[in-house]
Amino acid sequence: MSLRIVSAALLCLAVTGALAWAVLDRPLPEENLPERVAAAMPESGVDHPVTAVLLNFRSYDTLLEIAVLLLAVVVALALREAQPDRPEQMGLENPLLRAVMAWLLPLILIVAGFLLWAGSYQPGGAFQAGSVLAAAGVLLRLAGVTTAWLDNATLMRAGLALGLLTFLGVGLLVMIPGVPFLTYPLEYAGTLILLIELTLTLSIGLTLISLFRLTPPYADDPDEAREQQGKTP
Amino acid sequence: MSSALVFAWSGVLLFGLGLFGFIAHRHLLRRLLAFNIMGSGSFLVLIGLAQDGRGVDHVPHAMVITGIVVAVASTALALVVFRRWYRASGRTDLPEDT
Amino acid sequence: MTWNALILFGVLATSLVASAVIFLLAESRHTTRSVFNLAAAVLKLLLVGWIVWGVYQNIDYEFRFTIIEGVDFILRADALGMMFVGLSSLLWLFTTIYAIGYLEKAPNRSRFFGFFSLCVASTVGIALAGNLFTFLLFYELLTLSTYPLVVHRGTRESLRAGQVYLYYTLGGGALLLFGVVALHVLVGDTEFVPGGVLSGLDPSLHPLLIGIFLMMIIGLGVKAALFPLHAWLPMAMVAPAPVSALLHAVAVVKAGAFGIARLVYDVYGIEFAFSLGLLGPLAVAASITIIYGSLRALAQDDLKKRLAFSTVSQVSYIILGISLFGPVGTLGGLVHLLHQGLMKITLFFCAGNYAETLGVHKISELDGAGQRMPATSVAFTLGAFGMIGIPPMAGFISKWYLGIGALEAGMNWVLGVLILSSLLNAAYFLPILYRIWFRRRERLWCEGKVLGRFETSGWLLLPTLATAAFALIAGVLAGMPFSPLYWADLIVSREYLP
Amino acid sequence: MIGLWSVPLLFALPLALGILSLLVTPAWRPRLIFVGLPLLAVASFDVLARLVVEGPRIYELGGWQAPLGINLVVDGLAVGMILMTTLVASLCALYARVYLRDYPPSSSFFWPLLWLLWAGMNGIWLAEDIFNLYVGLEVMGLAAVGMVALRATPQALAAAMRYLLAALLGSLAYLLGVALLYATYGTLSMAGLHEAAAPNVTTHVALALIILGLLLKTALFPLHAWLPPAHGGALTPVSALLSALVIKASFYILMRIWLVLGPEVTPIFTAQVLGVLGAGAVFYGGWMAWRQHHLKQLVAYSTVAQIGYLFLFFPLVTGTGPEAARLAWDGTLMMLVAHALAKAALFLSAGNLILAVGSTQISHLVGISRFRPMSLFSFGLAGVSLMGLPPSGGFTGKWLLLHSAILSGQWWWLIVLFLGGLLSAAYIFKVFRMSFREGPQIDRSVTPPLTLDVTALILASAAILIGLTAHLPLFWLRLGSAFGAG
Repeated sequence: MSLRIVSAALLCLAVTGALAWAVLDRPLPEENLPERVAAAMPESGVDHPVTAVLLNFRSYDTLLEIAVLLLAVVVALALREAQPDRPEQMGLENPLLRAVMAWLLPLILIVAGFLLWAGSYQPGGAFQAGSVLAAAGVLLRLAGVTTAWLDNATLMRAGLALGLLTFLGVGLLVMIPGVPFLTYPLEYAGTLILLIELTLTLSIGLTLISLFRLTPPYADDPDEAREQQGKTP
Repeated sequence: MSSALVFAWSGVLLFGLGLFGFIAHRHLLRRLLAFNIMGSGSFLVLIGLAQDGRGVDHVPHAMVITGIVVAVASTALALVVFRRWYRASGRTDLPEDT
Repeated sequence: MTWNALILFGVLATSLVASAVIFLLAESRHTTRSVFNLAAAVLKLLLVGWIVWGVYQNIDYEFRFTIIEGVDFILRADALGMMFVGLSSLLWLFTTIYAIGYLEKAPNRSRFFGFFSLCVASTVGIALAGNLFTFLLFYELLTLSTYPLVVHRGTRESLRAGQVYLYYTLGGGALLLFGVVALHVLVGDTEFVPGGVLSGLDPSLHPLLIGIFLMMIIGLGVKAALFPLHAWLPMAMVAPAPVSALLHAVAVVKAGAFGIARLVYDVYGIEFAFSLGLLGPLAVAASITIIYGSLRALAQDDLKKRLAFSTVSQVSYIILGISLFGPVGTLGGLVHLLHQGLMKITLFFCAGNYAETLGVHKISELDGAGQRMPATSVAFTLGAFGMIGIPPMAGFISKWYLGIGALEAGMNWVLGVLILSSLLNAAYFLPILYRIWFRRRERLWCEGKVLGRFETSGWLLLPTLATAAFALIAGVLAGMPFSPLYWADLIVSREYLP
Repeated sequence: MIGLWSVPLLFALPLALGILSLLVTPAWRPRLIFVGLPLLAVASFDVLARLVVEGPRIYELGGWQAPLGINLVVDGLAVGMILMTTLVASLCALYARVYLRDYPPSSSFFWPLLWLLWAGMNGIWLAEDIFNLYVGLEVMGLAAVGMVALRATPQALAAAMRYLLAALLGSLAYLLGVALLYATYGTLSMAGLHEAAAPNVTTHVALALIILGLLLKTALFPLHAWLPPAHGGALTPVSALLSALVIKASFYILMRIWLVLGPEVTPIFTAQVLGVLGAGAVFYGGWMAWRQHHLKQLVAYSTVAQIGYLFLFFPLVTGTGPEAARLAWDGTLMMLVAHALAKAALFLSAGNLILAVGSTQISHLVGISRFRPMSLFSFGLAGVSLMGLPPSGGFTGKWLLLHSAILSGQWWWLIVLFLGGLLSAAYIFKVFRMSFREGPQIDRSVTPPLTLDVTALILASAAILIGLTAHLPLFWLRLGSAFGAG
């Protein structure tokens, strides 16, 4: 065991110990936030508290979180253009997978739609639905199914941007009566949140699919990849 | 020992393990996995400590969802950079770390 | 903001603006640059004249704004400051003329003249600074703007000299900064007031004050080339002649000496400094420097090096005068600030003329230069006589008052220092004069460049003769109003009778 | 309510521009700055004007009061940082528009990254919620990593990867600290924490985690290893943005949290340790900067050194009198702003010099003062501020810190400020020495476009001017803080 491993282990033990102590010794908070959440629920426009926190009370966090997702795609796109890859040769030529996909795809879409819809009154929501959508996209890709709209760069980017743009647009539009950013009027709150969730689902799904598609194809032999690049490390 | 403590201590343990992996390993993929384990540990602490007998606190749930999305995005970005790096250099670790 | 404040700021602005414009002008636009530069110098001189008259009549000139809470940027014209401003703006004009001729056809002139003007702006700022903060600000700016001039030639040697210059001045500047901040913590914004601002402090703080004084003297002594902080000055001789003039007469060493004067008179107050027992050691340090500089000068064969060590020695006369507790000694020190400037710049101009026209850098090669370049040689002779202190040259006046001042202050040993140093001065100047006038040149002069209608270029000759004449007049007409002596007397009366 | 529109626009506008620049063609991406920069400038100045007239306020996003909702704090400190960001980022953007022309089209992804980075930074400056700060840190951090990776060379990818790992580790430590604080106090709002904070084990462990996480992101010695390759190797405008602004954000968070938790919770011992690490950074960074052979590496190590000065804030503000603490606050912020301006100027002018001689080696700058005086002049002005020589923001900051150190009787920090200044003079003049040397007298230098020189010069002049007019910005920065004038 090298010195580095030992010191890392000691460090981690110390951190874990300190954390365990901190957790054990924790005083209970005086502030009762759950109570406040419960009290504000009628004004939130949705029935499920997590969704209310995510898309109303702390919707600004969610807005920035979507920006983080978008960032990952932007970097992937930039690197893809800077380091062009070989033409795609992805996809397993497996008839069984294709056959299953035909059955699975509608099911996945229904599940995604349900998760989105369920979000307003029980666990679920845009991110969960978006992830399921993304899974469908990844499966399609693995099955070698190419669809025109997934390969259309412009359409793809528009889809990526849609969620964040809608979110921002709604946040700014509701300010017109003279209230702060992201203050939904009570009577429209439910609708607006649903609209945002819908577009977010689509964008999150597309984001995750893009991230999968934009990574360079697997090269068995890195030397070969280097030669192709004409670069040395 | 309350259930809150069990959750939180598990989280702490995961965080510690992840930290060890993050420091001890050189392979970038392992370090990313370790990072995700650390992340899960933090989320567990966040959720676990919120159950203090006054009912369910939903704010940490929302925070954890946000945290997960951020972690997913960071991991994805790291993977993108890592695979580009691997393609360009053929290495799975960073140059100065041998 | 009043007119007076604007005029005062104008004195600073003339050279600042000149500097900015010169930096922006293309390298090839020599005529525009020269015209602008000279116009700025003349304008500055006019403004200075105006203010000198005003200060004489006790008009208040002040320009201030707040930098941070409790710290103001203050420019103020008082008699002491105006003396220094007058000297540097007069010599700026002559040095500019000289430099235009000296650097004809040389590269990097835009950079040179830009930093040159900036240098003068900082000097004026130092002179007009109304508090320690403003003083420090311009003191450091002077360091920065001189560096490019010292390394101007870009040779290995000059880069090395520049580096040594930086080591000394930046280190000294940092010490000065500590002193200034420490005083600021003790008494708040330290404005310059005749009689000082520290005497009211609790006696338990006196050891601290002595420490601060020491630190600040080291900081200022670097620029004033006080032994053993002088090593940068002879090394900086690799710079072009106008830069040497600037370092030795117009700006840098004078800034150090002037700073010591400010520190003693207007921050600590001469009586308080005396009661702390600070003046005696200062006088000793100055005396050692005087003797040491002269001895080192004796050993140099390089003309500019000999002049440089002579400066080390001569500037300490000023410090010596400051440290003599009594009005007459002060008078001698202050008047020497002006006299030394006039005489030393003449000598450096002459050295530059010899080097440029005859290609002669060494004293041993100066044989018969008087016949080839009579006007320059007359100027050199006048300067050298002044340095030795032969009546009726300006240098005599300074030494006379210093001597009387020393007797008055009861420091008779200083008289010995003065006599010894005068003998040494004579020992290193007279052989040069002998070679110039009474030895014959064995070989032909290498007349590589024909510089003008006169013995050398008019650009070089005119300033040399003018400063020599001033050095003569300052001695002969010392009793007239507005002579250096007259003005120094005014300062003394204001500093000692607040 | 203060800046009803202008406050959210500060982050909404860059977000929107970030998305838009992704949608348009590469040729159009740079042109969006002609819409974005004026609008952002207007919003920033509007916020400042309202701050001065109406005083500091809280902005309740979604109309929900903290701790239920997320609030934004519009006080002097936040607004000061916003203005600094607007100035520096605008000039870097103008620079980049010209600079990136010579790079392949893939570099146009700089623009979406720039806007998102900007949004993240403005989000951080305004945040009043410690979890929101985490999300803001991630937006900014990932955008910064993306910018470092933009060149896609193996070196750039390795630097980005290293930076990313450091950033991720830092964020997680911060997040866990936030989790512990939330578990203890039941609130994420700084105002709430300020009320409730008490010295106990959990809080101290949380503070330690937050400090460690943020130190890693700020690259304080000895956690700085990721910084020089990332900042030194990136595209020039990226280096400028990262060194000038990005590392300030994590320091800013630390400063805020330190003051929020208050003197009862923040131990003097920790403060001294932070100060000692800062001193280590000043010495080590200065020494390493002096040893570099590549111009941008030198500048990057200079950042490592300059970060150290900022950390003198903690020992000078903790357990000292109100006057010393105020001076420490003033001095640190002056240092911070001056460094932002000067370092951006230094990187941009270093980029110009590199463009001019076609080499990153310092030894290839021989005689460049003759041919590219303007680039060198900006470099010099910025250098004056970094050396802490007057008249400059760096000097004024140093003066205030010295004053504070003497007043609080902590003379040992004087030595740091003293030697740090001399070290920075050593590495700055190393460049000058080379540029004044007269080499072969052929002008082989390339003239960079005027915009590049002018932007660098404006930033450098700003670093000088802020030192002369420090009175006003410092007064604004104090608005709404614990240090009076509110």
